[in-house]
Amino acid sequence: MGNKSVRVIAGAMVVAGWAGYAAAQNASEIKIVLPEQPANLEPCGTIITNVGQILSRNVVEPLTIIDPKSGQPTSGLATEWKQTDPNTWQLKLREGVKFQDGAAFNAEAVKFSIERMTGGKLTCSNIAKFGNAKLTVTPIDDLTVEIKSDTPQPILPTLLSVVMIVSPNTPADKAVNDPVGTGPFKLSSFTPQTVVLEAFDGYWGEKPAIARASYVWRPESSIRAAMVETGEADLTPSIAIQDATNPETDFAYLNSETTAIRIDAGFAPLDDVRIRKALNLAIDWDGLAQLFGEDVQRASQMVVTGINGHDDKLAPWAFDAEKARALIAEAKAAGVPVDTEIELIGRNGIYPNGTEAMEAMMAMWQDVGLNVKLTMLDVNDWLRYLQKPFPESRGPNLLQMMHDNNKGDAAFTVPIFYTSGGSYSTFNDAAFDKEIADAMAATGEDRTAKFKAIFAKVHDELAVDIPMFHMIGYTRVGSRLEWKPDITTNSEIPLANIGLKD
Amino acid sequence: MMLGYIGRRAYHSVISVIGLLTLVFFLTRLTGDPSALYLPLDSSLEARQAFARLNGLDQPIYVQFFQYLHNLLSLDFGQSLRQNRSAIEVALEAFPATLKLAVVAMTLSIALAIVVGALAAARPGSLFDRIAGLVSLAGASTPDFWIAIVGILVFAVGLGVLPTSGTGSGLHWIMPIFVLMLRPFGLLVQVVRGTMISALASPFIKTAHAKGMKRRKIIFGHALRNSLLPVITVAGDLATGLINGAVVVETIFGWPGIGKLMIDSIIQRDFAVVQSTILVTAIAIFIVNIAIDLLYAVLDPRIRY
Amino acid sequence: MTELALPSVKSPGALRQLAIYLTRDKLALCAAVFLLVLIVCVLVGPLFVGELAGKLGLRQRNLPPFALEHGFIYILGADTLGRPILARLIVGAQNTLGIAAAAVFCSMAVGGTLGLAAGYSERWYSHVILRLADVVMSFPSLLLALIVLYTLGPSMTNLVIVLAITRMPIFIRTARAEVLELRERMFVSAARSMGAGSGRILFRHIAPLVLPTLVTIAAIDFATVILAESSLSFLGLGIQPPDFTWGAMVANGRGYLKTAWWIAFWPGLAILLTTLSLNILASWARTVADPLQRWRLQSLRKAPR
Amino acid sequence: MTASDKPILRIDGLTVDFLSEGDPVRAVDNVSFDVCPGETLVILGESGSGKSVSTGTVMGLIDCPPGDIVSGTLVFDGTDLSRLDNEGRRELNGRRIAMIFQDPLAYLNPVYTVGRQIAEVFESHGAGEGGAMRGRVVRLLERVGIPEAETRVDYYPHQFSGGQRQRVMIAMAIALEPDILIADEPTTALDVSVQAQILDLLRDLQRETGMALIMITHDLEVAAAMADRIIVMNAGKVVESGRAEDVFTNPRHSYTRRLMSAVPHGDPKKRSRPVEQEVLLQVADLSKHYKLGSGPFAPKREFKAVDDVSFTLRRGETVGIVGESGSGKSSIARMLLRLNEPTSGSALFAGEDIFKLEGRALNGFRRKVQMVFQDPFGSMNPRMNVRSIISEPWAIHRDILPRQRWNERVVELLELVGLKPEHAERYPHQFSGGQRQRIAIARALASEPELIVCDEAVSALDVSIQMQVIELLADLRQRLGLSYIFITHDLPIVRQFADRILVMQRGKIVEEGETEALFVSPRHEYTRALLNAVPQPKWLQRDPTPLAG
Repeated sequence: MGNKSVRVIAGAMVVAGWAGYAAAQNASEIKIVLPEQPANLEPCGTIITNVGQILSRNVVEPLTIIDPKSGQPTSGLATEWKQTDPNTWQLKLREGVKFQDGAAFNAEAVKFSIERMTGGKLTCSNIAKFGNAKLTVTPIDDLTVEIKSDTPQPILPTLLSVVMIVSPNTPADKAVNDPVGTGPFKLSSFTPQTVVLEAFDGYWGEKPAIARASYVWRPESSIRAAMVETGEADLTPSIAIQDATNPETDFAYLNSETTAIRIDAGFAPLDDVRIRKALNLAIDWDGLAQLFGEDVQRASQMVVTGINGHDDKLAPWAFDAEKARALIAEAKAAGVPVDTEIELIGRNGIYPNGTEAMEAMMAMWQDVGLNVKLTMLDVNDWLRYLQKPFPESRGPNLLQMMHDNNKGDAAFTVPIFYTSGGSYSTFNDAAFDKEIADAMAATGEDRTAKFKAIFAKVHDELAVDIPMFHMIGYTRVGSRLEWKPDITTNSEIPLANIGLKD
Repeated sequence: MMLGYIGRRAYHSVISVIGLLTLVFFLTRLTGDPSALYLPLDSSLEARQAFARLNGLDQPIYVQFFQYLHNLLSLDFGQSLRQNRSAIEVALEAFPATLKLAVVAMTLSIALAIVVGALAAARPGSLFDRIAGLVSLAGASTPDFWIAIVGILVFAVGLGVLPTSGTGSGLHWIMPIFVLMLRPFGLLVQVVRGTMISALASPFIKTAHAKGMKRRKIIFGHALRNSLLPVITVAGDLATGLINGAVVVETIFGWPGIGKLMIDSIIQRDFAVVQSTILVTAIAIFIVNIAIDLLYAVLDPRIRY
Repeated sequence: MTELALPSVKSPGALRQLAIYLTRDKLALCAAVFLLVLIVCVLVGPLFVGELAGKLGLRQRNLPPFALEHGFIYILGADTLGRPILARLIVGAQNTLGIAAAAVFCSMAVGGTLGLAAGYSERWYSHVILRLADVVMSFPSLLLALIVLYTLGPSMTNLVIVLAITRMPIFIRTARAEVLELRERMFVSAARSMGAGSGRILFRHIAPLVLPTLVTIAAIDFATVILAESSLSFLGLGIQPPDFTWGAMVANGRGYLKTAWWIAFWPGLAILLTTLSLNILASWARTVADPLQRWRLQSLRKAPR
Repeated sequence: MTASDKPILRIDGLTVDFLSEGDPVRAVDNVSFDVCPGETLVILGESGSGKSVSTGTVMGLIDCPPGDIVSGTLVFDGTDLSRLDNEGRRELNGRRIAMIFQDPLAYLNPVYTVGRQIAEVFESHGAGEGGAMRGRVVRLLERVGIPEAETRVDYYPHQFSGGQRQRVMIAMAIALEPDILIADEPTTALDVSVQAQILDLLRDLQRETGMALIMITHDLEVAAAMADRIIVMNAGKVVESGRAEDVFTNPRHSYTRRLMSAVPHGDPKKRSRPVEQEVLLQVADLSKHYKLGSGPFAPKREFKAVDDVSFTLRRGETVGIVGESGSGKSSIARMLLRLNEPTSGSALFAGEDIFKLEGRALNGFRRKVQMVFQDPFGSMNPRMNVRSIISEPWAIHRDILPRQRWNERVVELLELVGLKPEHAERYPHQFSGGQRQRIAIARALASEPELIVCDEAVSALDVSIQMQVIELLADLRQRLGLSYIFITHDLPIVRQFADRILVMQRGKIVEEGETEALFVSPRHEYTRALLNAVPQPKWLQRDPTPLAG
């Protein structure tokens, strides 16, 4: 009967329906389906994936752009820059750039945008990258600005890749949903169903092949995949591995995300390095890898290759249950309470198959005789464990986490994780803090070397975390598009780089 | 009298709504300070405290509550943290989508259920009766999100006759409506059948036969009309429960409705929006209930308020 | 709700009669048998397959069904971590049915009692109870569930509490409606004229007559609760790993419907069959309870001509 | 026209079974009868005698559990009804054969106006459309004596009184001037005065249209009043048939004789022995007023259910309270048992004011006064077996009887009311009406009361059973020295049982007196009306002048 009823409705609706549905988009118009709805379109929140993927380098442009290969900053709205003293940088701005509302792009506009970010009148996610640095911006001439900071900023140009320049007419004291920037596309509409961008004729650069792009969102990966498969959409930046079944359309890419388990070294038995190493050794890494696809890279540190400071030599822990058991026995002999229950704290939907991974790892650890118990939390509860101040009530615990550093430098990783003050750090070691401080201040080769040393020490001596994998993202790209994802895809999808086959 | 009755109902409902909002307010606040959710993971403690201060989340909860009540009086339902605009605006914007879904689904379910149920009741134990019963019950017994995804894989991907999801053309309606209908339809068929059978056994049906009326007229004229009341009651409850089905349907089919909004905003701890959505749905439900009572009076001359 | 009164099940004769009626309705018989088997599985199954259900087999992830080389336990295939689905179905049944049973029982017990009170007395608390029911009614149950689970954390007990609360109004209202009718019955006046107190009248005279109705509703609600629990799992708030229910299994497997359909299919089927059986039995009970319908289940022998 | 002798309907050897679990139950066994135009045939029988079934088959109405016509022919005007298909049957029903039922409220569709429901008869038989019909319907209503028919045609059934509803049913039945009108207990639910009017109406209509009238009743007076010919049914069989006068004057079959003897006649021996002077109950200025007007249309007004009633009851005395429905007699009973609170007034029971009793005193009083309700089935919890029903008073009043003595006492009581010990384990639905009433009485006796209030205690029972129960009550009165307040709408019954009678009308006592005196020389005209309302046998009525065609 139920089916009959469908037929009935179908019959009734087909007539009305067909036209609207079957009308194919015209050639230069594409539809992109994202996993979730952007909460807002505030240009100052472009480091939030679903905001960045829409706005970044489409509507608004940054001063510098990180080169995915080298991790070095290249020219964006700023064409060149030089460091006049440790705290001061001077930028040359691009000529002949107009905002979509006609306002001119110049030193004042940059000053405005940066002050809007740092003013504290509105919630600005991007500013987090700057830590607590206080910036003062002074226009030298129409196309030159000087940025002064209260602390040395060796990698300011890299940081500037998150500074999105908005039109001076943007309200400075409240977040907006109608951003106006200098990008090749301007916002046409933003409804609960879709965001539509249209090409901006006055764009300074070359005209993109795409004339119109609309974004929709579906939480179910299988449905996103289906939409591209059926031609309802042309591109979805992320689908689950089990949906990436078609080599023609589905591309894997190293997405700069590194998954790991944080060990809370503050509690017995986790305060014992042998146990921490055992935890690393007890996992059947190849088996686990199957959950994330054969292309995932086993991680030995929290940053991916291409990030300044990554140590290619550093070998990850291999699976060795026997050794793990031995270490545990040894620790036990030394009086470590190895039977204490250890809470493994996972987060729902942190990454595809994340929950399965936790279940698997729990099983493996139990297998080597550790009393690990899994608790899955939702984001907000999980955050309480991730960030200081940690909950008082916690006991010995392991925390599922994922770190995304696509900003080219280990500086966005090391301090938060490993300094006593770092908001994720569970241990404090004054000496180690010192090493990190040096690395942060250093530049060039020296800087790289120092960071490598730090990663090596964390891995070999401290073992305060369990790096899992450098994750692979899967995109499905419609047959009529000319596009490949790269490490930056999680934070931006520049429509200008998308070509059309024909 | 009628007005008096409605007034009484309205008064009761206002009480419940206020109770509801209070409940929601404190319950949601118990789910924790959302500041961290709204800032990037590597943001500093200071940044989070600043955020809390900016949005008054650092106040003691009862202060927040009185603030909320005070704002209510001036019809200010608070700001959405997530979408940085008025919460009630967000809720009202999402409501029509769900309303459309619900109305269409309910109307179709009721209509179909009445026809099917009546025909089944006309010949209890017949093949049609058994099949209708089985199918309707099966419909009521399937996990809706499961059938939804299967439906997409079959009809959109496999056969390619329907769009996978989204809104727009009439075809986009078919699957969401169907999924949403399953449960109400299934249960209503049962109710209609049951009430029809007992109605057909009632004395005045004998009279109708004694008058020499045509069977069809007896079934649809006399029996059905008298068995509508319980059907409406159940339909009402189902309608108010439909918001749950809507959540799933909206999530899967990317329908920008209030059900999904509700869930998203509680997951995102966007308290003001949660409260606004609750307010909107509660009022809608209240209107449905009133409408049902009035419908009673229309259908049964013995009922007067 | 239509008035249901199962024939008094005190005497063994009545029980045998019920059994006979059951055999007369093949469908209901199948349902009953299925549920029986299920209950047996729940009681003894875990003893045999308990540890298998948690046993990793990353080398045989998504093993397709009906492949016997890994042993019979893999007859239904393996899930995303290569764990035998059959074993997980059996263990999952324990949680699924356990939660549903507990929730339904609680809401029936509490809701029923409140309903009795609200129906029998005119005092202030009967109004409070009704408003309470209204509040819960106008509170989208999924949302209520989400909020409470966020507040209390998604443990088995909390899940039961939430589901119980969301289903309570129906019991309150039904019980109340029945009491309103029953308390005007002659035998209640008779008891009062003999000097029986409220307590005695309520629990000795009225409650036993309300119970059958509530039980039948409970059977249908059992199905509803199982589905509600699976919807919660779909939204990621059902019971949390490492524990799992059928709903959770469907929810986890839904991503594989296209590549490994069996992961979500079997638990989905289990839910469908269970709820279907319950519904079928419920409607069978309705037939038995209705003196005008019961004859359909009797063997009618005609006199010789 | 006069009663012709050529039968319009002839039924031969009709045998009907009700199918149920196991063997079928024979409802009608080889019944034969016929009826001629203009004639009235009365089928007399008690409940379960199969009288309704036999006519039900004529209309093709047999309800669940399904009936099964085993054998027999039903020839109506030359066509064999048992061979008709549904359509052919439909053609006849309502047009040539019509039927009215016992309980009009149930048999009228509550959600449609009476006008519409009557009009449906015309529509179903293509005998008229829309506007024109309204006129015909109104005329019909006027004919059956509905006042202001022009407006009431748009009223709903619940807005009419019981008698008027039956008139509406009749209007519906005669709409197409059928050849046969089957009336199934048409007046049973009605007050005697109304009953008389309805019977008159039927007689008149029959005289006008010359239709045959088949009347089914358990009531001997009604039967006598209507019948030209009569057949008496018992247990599905016809036990006697013939001209009404013959059957009534010299019944041949034993069952018929028993029925006749059951007709109440003033027999002093059933009255209580000379009563003591001690006053047991002293009711003074008792009033009960109800606030009406919750409805939207009803203006706020006050309804005086009981209006300033006073009477006394001596120990061992039996007072009958007689009145029609709505006269307030039952309200008095409920107040005396403290089921409802009075608006004003007092009632001294053994010197204490009932309405002031509280707590233990009240419980003590409840022991001494018990009630027997009209509907014994409704007054017993269907979930309790007889044992727990009878022993409930002891469960409530712990001090009456120690638990270990309950069982033997239950047996005593069962025997006292003429039931068997093994009945203790059964449930109410397993008993007949008479037996249930005996159980109810046993329960009433359990707490060793001094006064028993019987509210229509026998009205629901068949005449023969009525007598047995009355005799039981009388017998108990002798043995246990009980007092009764006996409330009924049926004068003849109290005549042989009550010492004194109060006649009530609209909440007031209009006449009070010694039973015989009141029957012989009623003073108040309402009392007279009640007495005359008891219908006269047809053969004693002066023969109605037949109308020409």
